[in-house]
Amino acid sequence: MIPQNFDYAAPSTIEEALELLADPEAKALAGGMSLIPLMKLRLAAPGRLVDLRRIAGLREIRQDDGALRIGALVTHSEIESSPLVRSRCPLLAETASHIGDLQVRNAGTIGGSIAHNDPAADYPAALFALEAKVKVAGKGTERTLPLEELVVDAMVTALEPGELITEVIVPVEAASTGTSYQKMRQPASGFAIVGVAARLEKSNGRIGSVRVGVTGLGPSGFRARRVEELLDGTAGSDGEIREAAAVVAEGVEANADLHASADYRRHLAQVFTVRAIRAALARAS
Amino acid sequence: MRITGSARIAAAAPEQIFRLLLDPAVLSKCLPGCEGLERTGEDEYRMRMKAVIGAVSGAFDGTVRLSDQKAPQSFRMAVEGSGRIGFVKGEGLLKLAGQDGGTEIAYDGEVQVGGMIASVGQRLLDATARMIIRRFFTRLSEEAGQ
Amino acid sequence: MKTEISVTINGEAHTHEVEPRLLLIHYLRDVVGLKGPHIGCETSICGACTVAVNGKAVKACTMFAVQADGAEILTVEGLAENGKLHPLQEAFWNEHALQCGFCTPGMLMTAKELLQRNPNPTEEEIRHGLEGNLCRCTGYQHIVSAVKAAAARMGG
Amino acid sequence: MATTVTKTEPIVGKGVRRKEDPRLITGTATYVDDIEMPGMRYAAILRSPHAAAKILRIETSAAAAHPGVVAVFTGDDTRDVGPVPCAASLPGLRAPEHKVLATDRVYYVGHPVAVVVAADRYVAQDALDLIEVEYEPQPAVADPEKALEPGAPAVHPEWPDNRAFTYQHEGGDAAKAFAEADVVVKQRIVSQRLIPTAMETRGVVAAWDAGMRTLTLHSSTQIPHLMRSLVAAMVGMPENRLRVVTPEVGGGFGSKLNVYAEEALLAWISMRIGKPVKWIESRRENYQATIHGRGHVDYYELAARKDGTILGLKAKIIQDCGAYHQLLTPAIPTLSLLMAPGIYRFRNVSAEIIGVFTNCVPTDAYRGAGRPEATHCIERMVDLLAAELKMDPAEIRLKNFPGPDEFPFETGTGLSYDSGDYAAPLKKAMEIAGYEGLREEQRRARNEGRFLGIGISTYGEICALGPSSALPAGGWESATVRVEPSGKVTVATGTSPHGQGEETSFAQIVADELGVDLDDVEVIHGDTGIVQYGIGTFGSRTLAVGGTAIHYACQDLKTKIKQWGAMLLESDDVRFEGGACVCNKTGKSVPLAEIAAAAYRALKLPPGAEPGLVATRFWEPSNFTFPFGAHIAVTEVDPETGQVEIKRYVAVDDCGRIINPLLVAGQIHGGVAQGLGQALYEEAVYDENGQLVTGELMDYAVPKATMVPHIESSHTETPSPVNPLGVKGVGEAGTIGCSPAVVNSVVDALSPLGVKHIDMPLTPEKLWRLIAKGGQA
Repeated sequence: MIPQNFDYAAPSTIEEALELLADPEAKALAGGMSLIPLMKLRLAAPGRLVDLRRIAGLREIRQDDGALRIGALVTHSEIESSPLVRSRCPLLAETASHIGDLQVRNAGTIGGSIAHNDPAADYPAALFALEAKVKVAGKGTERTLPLEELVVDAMVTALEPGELITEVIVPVEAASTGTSYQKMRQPASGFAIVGVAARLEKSNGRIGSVRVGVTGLGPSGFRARRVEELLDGTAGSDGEIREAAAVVAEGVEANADLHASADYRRHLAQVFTVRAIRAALARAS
Repeated sequence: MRITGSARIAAAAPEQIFRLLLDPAVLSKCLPGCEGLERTGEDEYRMRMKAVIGAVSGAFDGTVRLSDQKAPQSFRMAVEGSGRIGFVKGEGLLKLAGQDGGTEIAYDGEVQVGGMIASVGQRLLDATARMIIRRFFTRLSEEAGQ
Repeated sequence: MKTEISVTINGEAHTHEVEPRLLLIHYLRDVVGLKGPHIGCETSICGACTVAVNGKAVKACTMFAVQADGAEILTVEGLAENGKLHPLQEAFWNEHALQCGFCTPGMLMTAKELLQRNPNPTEEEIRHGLEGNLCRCTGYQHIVSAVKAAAARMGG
Repeated sequence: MATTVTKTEPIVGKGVRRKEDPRLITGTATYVDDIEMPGMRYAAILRSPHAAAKILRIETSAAAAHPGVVAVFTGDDTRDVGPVPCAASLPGLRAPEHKVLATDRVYYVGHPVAVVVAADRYVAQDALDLIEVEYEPQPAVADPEKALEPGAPAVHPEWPDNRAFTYQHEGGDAAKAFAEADVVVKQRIVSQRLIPTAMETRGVVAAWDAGMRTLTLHSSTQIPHLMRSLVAAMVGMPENRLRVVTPEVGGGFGSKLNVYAEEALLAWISMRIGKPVKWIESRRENYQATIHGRGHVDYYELAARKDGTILGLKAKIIQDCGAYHQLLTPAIPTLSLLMAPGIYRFRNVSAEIIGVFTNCVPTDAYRGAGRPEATHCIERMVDLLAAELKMDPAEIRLKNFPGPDEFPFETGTGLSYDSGDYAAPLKKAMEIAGYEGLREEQRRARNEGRFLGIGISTYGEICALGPSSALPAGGWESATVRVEPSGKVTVATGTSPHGQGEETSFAQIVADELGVDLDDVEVIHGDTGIVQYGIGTFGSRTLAVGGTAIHYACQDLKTKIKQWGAMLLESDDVRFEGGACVCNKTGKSVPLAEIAAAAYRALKLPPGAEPGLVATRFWEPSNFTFPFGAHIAVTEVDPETGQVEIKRYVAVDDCGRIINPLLVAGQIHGGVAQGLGQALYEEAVYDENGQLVTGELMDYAVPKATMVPHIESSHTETPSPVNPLGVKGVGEAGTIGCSPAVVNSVVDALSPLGVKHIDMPLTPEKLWRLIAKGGQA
């Protein structure tokens, strides 16, 4: 299986890259883990690839103003193994370790994954639970928007043509925050049939600051606000967790495919929400 | 693949929506990637489409056929298209009902997908099909509001 | 339009003009003539094409040769040094960790990185680390034993 | 871990490391895609996206005009090539003519329609996109039972009932057995279509030599000699001008026990363009156009007395053949029929096979080929019977085995089981697993509401295929053993091993027989230009039939060696021992190397002898061999998700005498992993329109390292009387034993809900639905 031909450029600055991406036939190449297989099957045939790998600064992870700023070209395995991410935002590191396999994690990037917006990608669960923001550069423009505004529909984002994700911003967690990502893997591809990330705190016997992110269930990842509301302020008993998790799929048009029906996905979303909350609770101090 | 669901368009009554849905100019604006509908017969059109779904893109040539028109309640729509990346063939019933000054559109159809997109796209077929339908009705809603 | 690339493969420098669409695996196999890495799928699942690019195991079927410009590449052919098998190669041989051998070059390259990251892995960690490499012959059990044996030998 | 061997001890029976491995672990082995030839061209094949359609028009001019394209061919060009052969014959078999490229119709998704030949593989792929085909889609049918319904779309319009064949067998008196039975259990059992997924896809390099008027065909195959005969006939050339070379083969599992359209097509193209041409199958093509395995819907009835004694079996086997017959398609379910009674004593069998055409790629041999389906059914039925009678599944099996003194055991399907002690592996497996303790643990788990299951399967299999009467191409195997002038030994085998390790196990046999070092024996295979005619590697036959041919060639050779030794030692009382001829009177000896030198120098010959030291044997076994064993799987089902965890897997297999325990373990592990794939993960899914929707490894779940448990493997060793080595075969055992053990275990786990049967694959969603509905399907 062989891709169609294309022009190639590997600019060394964002400005140059944006200039090249102004061509409507151009497509940005980050890790290529989604794009290259599509090109090999000739389901994608961009006229030009703009390889971002030479752009300095897109590969950095920095801590700044109570947030971690992760360059768009940081790979999943760098996130998985970065001491900074592991200590300051363990949920993201844990989630990264569930993606694909070792080789895919070595090549795939966080920016590429977010821009592709696959409904079964692992990151969205964590990023929604983290209320992540995304920095986007366009020709002469720069904006930072919450992930919720970036994500539009399955495989569709609010990125304008020619725009690039440059940075993903996640909060530095308080040491007392408990987090967990729980997932059922599709056995062939490793994608999430359903994945749920939970993040919470517990003080004086009450749960607070609950955030729950879900992937695989709907057209894109989302924050399960109803679950959060129901759980917030409870003692986190098994019954309370189950009650809250029961609403996770409400109002969501659930995906269906060869590997799981919509009903089953809705059910799994509840199961993995319970598991993620329980695990997060066990880690919260 | 069975595709069923419904969409609500707040701004227009069934009579108007029915008219819009049967207008090739409107249809071609609402179908994502449609590059034009050309009338080839009574309620029959030739369609050219460049579908772009994320990084995936593919050109399709096909036909759209409308039948069993019962204005303003219902009609059937049959779509066929084929291109390098596969083919799609579907037929469904659209039912329109007035609701609070707007229109509730219920659709129920069966879609066959073949070729490359069927053999490698399983994981995303359902999600993308429904995404296309959502975008269709969003645009229809915009048309209706104008 | 061709692009010039320069890479170091198994310690040897190479410069070639390539089409941008040339996949790294085809570059290594058809242009450079290194037939060790294999092609078993086109969707980045099977891992038979695994090589190390700048020390990281990647699937060479899911990378363009132009992306490797300037990189150091190690293939299975470069694992043995001075005619002496790498401990993983020895262990795969001793433990009967291969049958048809088609997946073996990729398996070895992934196992190598696995042991770099975690010199003393548990059975579960080994299995998790090898998820990107399919083997249809061995049922993986002897592969797991071989990685353990190599880890012990390498002083993990 | 491999054993190291000192020179004085026998090597047979030792787990020595493989002679094959150095090239494979260093990346220096040569598979088909590694072959380069000057002037080589590349072929790419356009395949049908429709399951059934008329071809109205094919437009190739744009592709032919594309820069770098050498030629484009369609079915019109290749009408005289082929047909693709089916070697199996059954009374009344309907065999559609199978062209190498479609002409007026296509019958399945992946059906080859046109071929582009170009300067490189990139250009060939580009040109494929420029071919326009106008199809008129026809109704298709992909489900074998639906295909049998009246009014179903006809796969081949000339046979509207879609029946490819029917085949019946009556053994004993099943009607009487059922009339006398206290209890009858019935079940519909599906053995789903599987995709073999050898890690190396198929590939062909064809090279026509215009000067010599010979064609060399490199192909990733299990049967080089049969391929030579069949491809020569397909392209109309004398067999002795075609040479088939099988380089390293990256797995076969039956999928390369075939002759496909592409082999003849590439041969024909190379002759036509006068250049070498290469075709390498993509994974997607491999899924669409290489044979699938299994594809059974079986209806079984088992009759028994209330004490658990099985009296008889009725079986209806519906085999999904696909759109055509490949080499052995109709023969595969006949193996299921033969194996239908399993290893139980009853002899009353009434069985029927219905072969059905569907708009799918043909099914054919896949690891176990017919025996896994049969074993799965009988082992499920025995568990259903045990449940019905509230007996322990181990107890009911032990009650129904023939005893060790009853061999050879004649079955109700006409087989003669060579040797066995069927209770031994079951008892051993129960001991290793701690069966009583497990049942105790299960009682505790059930009290806690957990779904813990214990599943047993006991199996026998038909191996070492086989007497010539049982195979369409001859059931013998050939060997040439040659002591070279230097004393080194070369073995040419007609088998074609591809990962099983016979370069090592054969060398072990020869090293012991001739008293030479393992390193001094070279085993060559897979080249019809240098190896005498042979049959190939499949059906767990390589060691038992091919190894035995080698054994006998060694005996012939030893006779010759002794003649030369006697002459050199000037004695007529010599023995051959430890690699030397020794005079029994004087104790003087002459080593093999000296004997070989004398035999080739040939200044003086022993009476009646010829120069040289070579022996060739073609050996046909008198019967199959019948390995057997018992597997126990302990599983737990997650009640919330339906996911199955394999907590223990115990395999006790009896493959007769063991030549190399390391290789045997490898075969069992790999076999179990494939059986587990069928039980839990794998299924080739065609939608109702005949689209293969598991078209890539992204959707077809071949087990990964995390999905396969640690296997506790052990053995009993009952030699086979069929061959002097006492070996039986082990290539398919793991697969055959595994799937019923796992399914029986999961059914056992869910039995408190009233679950009696579940069809494979046991996906989490399927199990979750059962649990959610309290056991109701």
